[in-house]
Amino acid sequence: MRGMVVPKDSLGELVSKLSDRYKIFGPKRKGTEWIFGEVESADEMDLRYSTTILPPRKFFLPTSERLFSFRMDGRVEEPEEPDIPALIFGIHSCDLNALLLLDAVFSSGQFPLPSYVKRRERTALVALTCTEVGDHCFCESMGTGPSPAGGYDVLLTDLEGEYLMESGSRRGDEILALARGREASKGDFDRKAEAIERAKSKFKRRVDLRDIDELFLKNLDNPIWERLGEKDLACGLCVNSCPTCFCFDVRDKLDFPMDSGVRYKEWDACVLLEFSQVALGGNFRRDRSARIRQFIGHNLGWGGASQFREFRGKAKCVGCGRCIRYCPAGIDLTEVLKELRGA
Amino acid sequence: MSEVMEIRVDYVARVEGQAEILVKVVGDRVEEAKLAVFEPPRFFEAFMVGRKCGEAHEIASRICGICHVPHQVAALEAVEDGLGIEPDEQTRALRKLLNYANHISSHALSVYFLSVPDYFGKPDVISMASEHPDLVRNAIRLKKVGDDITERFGGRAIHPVTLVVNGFTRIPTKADLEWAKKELLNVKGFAMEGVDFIAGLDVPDFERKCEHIALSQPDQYAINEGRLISTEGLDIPPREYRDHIEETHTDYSWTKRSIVRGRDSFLVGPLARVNLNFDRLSDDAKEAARRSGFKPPVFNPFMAVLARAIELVNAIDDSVSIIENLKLDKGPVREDSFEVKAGEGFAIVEAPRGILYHNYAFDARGIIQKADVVTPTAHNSRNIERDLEALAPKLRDLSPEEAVLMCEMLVRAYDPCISCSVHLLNAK
Amino acid sequence: MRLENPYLAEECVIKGSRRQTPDVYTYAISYPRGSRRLRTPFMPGQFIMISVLGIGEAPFSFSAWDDEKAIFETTIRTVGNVTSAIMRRGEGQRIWVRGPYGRGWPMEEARGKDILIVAGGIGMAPLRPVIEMVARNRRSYGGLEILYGAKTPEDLLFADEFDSWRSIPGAELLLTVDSVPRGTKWDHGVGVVTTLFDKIRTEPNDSIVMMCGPEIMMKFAVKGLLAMGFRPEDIYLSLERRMECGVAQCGHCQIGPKFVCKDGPVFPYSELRGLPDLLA
Amino acid sequence: MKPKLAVVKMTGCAGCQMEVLRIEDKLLDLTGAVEIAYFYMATSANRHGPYDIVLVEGSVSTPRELRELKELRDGAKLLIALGDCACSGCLPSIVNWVPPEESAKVYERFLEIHSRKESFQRVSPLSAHVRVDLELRGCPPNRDAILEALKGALLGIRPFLREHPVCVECKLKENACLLVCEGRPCMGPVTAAGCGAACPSNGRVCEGCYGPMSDANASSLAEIFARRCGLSQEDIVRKFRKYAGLMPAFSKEAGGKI
Ligand SMILES: Cc1cc2nc3c(=O)[nH]c(=O)nc-3n(C[C@H](O)[C@H](O)[C@H](O)COP(=O)(O)OP(=O)(O)OC[C@H]3O[C@@H](n4cnc5c(N)ncnc54)[C@H](O)[C@@H]3O)c2cc1C
Ligand code: SF4
Ligand code: SF4
Ligand code: SF4
Repeated sequence: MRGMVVPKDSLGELVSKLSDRYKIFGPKRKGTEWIFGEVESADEMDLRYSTTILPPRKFFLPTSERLFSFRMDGRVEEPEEPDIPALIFGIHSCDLNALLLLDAVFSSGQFPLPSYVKRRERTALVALTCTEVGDHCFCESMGTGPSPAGGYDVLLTDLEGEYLMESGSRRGDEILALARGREASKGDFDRKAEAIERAKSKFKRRVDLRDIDELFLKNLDNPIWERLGEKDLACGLCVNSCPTCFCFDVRDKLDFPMDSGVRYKEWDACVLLEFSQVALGGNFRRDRSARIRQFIGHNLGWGGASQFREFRGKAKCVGCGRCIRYCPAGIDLTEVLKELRGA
Repeated sequence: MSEVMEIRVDYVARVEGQAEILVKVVGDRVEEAKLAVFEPPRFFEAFMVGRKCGEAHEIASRICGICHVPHQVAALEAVEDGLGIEPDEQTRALRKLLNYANHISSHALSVYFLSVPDYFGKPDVISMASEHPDLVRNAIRLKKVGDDITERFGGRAIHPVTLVVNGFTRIPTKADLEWAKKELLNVKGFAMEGVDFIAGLDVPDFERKCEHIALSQPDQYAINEGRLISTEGLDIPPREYRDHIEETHTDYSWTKRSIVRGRDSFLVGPLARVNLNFDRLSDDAKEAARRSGFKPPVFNPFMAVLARAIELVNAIDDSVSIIENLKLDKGPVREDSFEVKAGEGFAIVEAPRGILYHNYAFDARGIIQKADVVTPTAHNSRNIERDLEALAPKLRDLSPEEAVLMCEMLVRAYDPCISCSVHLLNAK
Repeated sequence: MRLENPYLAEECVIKGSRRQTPDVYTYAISYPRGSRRLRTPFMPGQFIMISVLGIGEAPFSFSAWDDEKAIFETTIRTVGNVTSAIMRRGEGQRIWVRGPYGRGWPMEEARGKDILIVAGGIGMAPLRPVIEMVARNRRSYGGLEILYGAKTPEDLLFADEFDSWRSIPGAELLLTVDSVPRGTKWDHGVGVVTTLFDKIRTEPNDSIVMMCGPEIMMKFAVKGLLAMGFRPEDIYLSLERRMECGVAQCGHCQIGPKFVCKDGPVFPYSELRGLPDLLA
Repeated sequence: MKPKLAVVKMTGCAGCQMEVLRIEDKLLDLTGAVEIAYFYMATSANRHGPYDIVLVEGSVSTPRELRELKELRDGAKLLIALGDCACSGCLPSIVNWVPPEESAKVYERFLEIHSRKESFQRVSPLSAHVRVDLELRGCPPNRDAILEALKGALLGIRPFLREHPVCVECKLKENACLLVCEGRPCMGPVTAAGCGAACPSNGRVCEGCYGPMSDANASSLAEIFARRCGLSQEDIVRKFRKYAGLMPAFSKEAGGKI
């Protein structure tokens, strides 16, 4: 294992070197919250952020994306190659693992999505071990944090005053080569392990995943779904902030004067009424209770993970807690799970 | 035997709202000269009672989809007056910028889309496009600049959303300001040419001296604040409005009509503003006006079209100087970040069509107990009829079509906003 | 390596259309000979995504195909934007197609076994190629029993082919309708499709059921068949769900862990049992 | 032959028509595809009906409008309600809760005028009287939606309009939620999208100007307003009795049917 230890105040220098090669995105303040946004220097970033409003999937599956454009005479044009190489700085372990799940949907299998694959290839990921734990986090239970086991180019761990930098790829080696610091020692890795242990002891939420698929399938008629359906606003905040939700719609849009147009996709959410609507007003999940059951069931139970055999996580959910943090109605999937278990 | 001439326009086109014109001349006597509004009333002042004072401007905005910004500004100022809130420089500057944007959009629409086609014998601006492509394209651009500024600064082009009591929920960025300045300067040239172009139109030769009323401020062209002055010596603060101006009803129109107490009807709008505040116009506007032969005071109501063209130049210039002087040192405020208390407030704002009066009284919880709104078109409606009366005898020399057109052109020169005018409440 | 954009469709031409019922037409569509994907062998029960540029895309089953002529047929009920745009496009006009996608009918598993087909309304469309395949490979399959129900006699698809279906050796066709308008001649059953169940001759052992129709019909049919001794793993249903992609990405067609587009649209009942949002 | 388009005004503020005019850069393209046969605010060349595509701004508040609406409906292939006034009554629908005597006070000689120019002193959406083929919500509806509707009309399809909540657009713009993060009473969760989350993106709570979304859970939001934002019962009624209090989805929270 190769690693370096760099002083915290050298981060600015590293970021400015990296910005010659990459367009850099990092966690920035937005009101009371944070977003991943473009940064020019290290001090625009707030690496002590809890979670961002939208997860990093927005970079790989943009909220709205052209699949191709066409002219009415049948000529079709594919979108250009995605833009210059990018680097996402400070991605948390949960969000990183979420990308690994999305990989199983969009870059493997029979029909990989070229734009996704290219964006993933061209984007360097500098991950961050979480040494602090947010009120809504439960990544530990999901096996996705607080420190990632892989999938990053570089992993940063805050060792108070300095960062341990580990490389996870060739690209990571190159990034490390730009850093100014010393070779990491065994002692440094021990400090990292301690930091992780300390973080683990701070989790306020834990979920019990034993026999989770069966638990949900057994409880399809549990009255809890009715109750949640009454509270649920079907506003979609949970799905749209979820790092692993990947559903989208495909639509056509014609330009005036209607001789050309685009086919594009846009994020959609299973909690919305229109999601399961078919012709003549048919709908397979008309009731809010069925839709909230789908959201929670797909995230925790009935094989959200097993749907994509390549993905080795325990469930679709990575425990980032966004859906809990952002639900106006206070719906909390960890509490739902507890209730299903009769606790 | 006396000859009878009758003019009936049962739905005046190219004005906002629904109104008819009725003129009847028997011999030398004008028997009837009416602008009858059949646009239904919407009872705004009735249903604003019981709402919160912080909502007044949002609701008032829906009185008119063309002059929504001045309605919002007037309501905000009146509510702030009642709450004892003195808005800061920046807020006042941004409001003025937005009101100017509204004037630009509305004037561009009125001059080029609604009035100009008459002088070319066309039914609308679209049918002018093939013969005058540049004029039409530029007119559209000019209007769009006004709309776009409102959209960018106000969050929406029509019924903007960022204006609230004591500030804005979003403060424009430096980039927004630079963008706006560039956009404004882009259309400046056309606005200047526009003055010459309008001055070159064959405007009917007609004059009727009447009282002109407008807001006025000593150091700037007044649109959002100031005292009410007139060509007959009126000079009052907004809260004394009701002491001097009264409204009457007729049985044939939903619009109420105003007169100066003890005097007669009066004219408000661009012509009144330019007449009364000529000196405070921007240098280029003044220069363009002089070149066009506009010598205040002008008492030909048809010349309001030219006054609008002059005001377009002024609005652009003044907006640019507001932008250049803005420091943006005050942050955004929430829609509810003010303390409520009982009070009553008054405000007068210049909408594109003239002065707009708002007055609210609310209780200690800030719930509106009384609302009183008088719009420019209500101010003008009696005066339009007086003009029609004076114009009518001259119409006999014209063909019936020309006579009808002349009446319509007169009404269009006032650019009445009829939706605005049909929800008046006499405050009691 | 250059990845192919799975959403790009191929330009195809409508060769002709036949009216089946007042709102259902069968379209013959020819695809380009050098076609990239459309040349992959079709399986009965699979589906394709058809689009009209500027209007949108929707999933449809094959109702027949002919590889030699590079033509396939699809039978479409006009219900909304895409379907009515297809209907308005006449012969010789272009549409865009991608696929085929999904898991079709268990033609391999059915070899040597009796086949019982249960269809309701437009649900006959994806089953028609099964009948043709059995007819063409008569000796590979056992008995063929077809139960078909529709709203009224007018709503039965492929009525002009019923005689040739009946003439397939060992084949049986039983028809029923919900109601018969006055004046219409009708010498078959009246009632929902399950009312035909006591006439079923197919033995539950060593047979395969293939079913497609409204979900509520399938719910009751499955119940009846289970009661008659058919095994859940021998009853195959074709499901319909909202689909925006056809390639297991858009998420719309999920039923629990299953994607209807990828794992289906044809499923043995044994795989569906106990899943959410099913069989309304 | 080009389909005939009419833009008709009933009881409204003309803001929706102004939004139609805001498609100015496409207006010339549009006139290539449709004949603008009736648009009083923009032209004096207005033809008699029937018209193929009718956009109606404003609500119904007089017998005269009701007669006109029925006539337009009879002749129209497509009747489109343009904006909140036409779809739900908009802000002026608040007057429906005001006793007629009160609103009559607006006019001193109300009855006298009434004999000539009648008013119901109530507003109602078009759909209360005739079949409406498409509703363009919003005060005013966004010009993009107006264009989509016109394109749909020309193509013979149902245009895509956002019936999901404002929150969806708000989140796609990555706004920090005002309701959750600041405890402010935002109507976004029950309001139909289409505005691009204009208000929350500009630091202001949604006031609900697009009316109820397809699956509005008004009672749950009302409860959240009371619990999380500290709104009084009266305030909650005012929130729902605003742009669309007449709509069934809001009517209970708006203080009941009237
Ligand atoms: C696997 C499969 C096979 C099908 N085979 C046939 C067939 O052979 N013949 C036939 O007539 N119909 C078939 N359908 C149903 C057909 O897809 C719908 O009738 C069609 O999508 C309606 O589209 P529309 O644009 O006309 O309707 P609209 O109501 O205008 O729908 C707009 C959009 O909603 C989506 N949508 C609506 N209904 C459905 C639906 N039922 N399934 C999936 N997406 C939908 C589509 O994306 C469509 O573009 C099949 C559906 C599936 C899932
Ligand atoms: S919906 Fe709004 S913009 Fe349209 S007419 Fe009514 S008040 Fe005006
Ligand atoms: S701010 Fe309002 S619209 Fe936006 S997400 Fe929150 S509740 Fe929804
Ligand atoms: S956010 Fe709400 S109030 Fe604001 S424009 Fe959109 S729908 Fe209207």
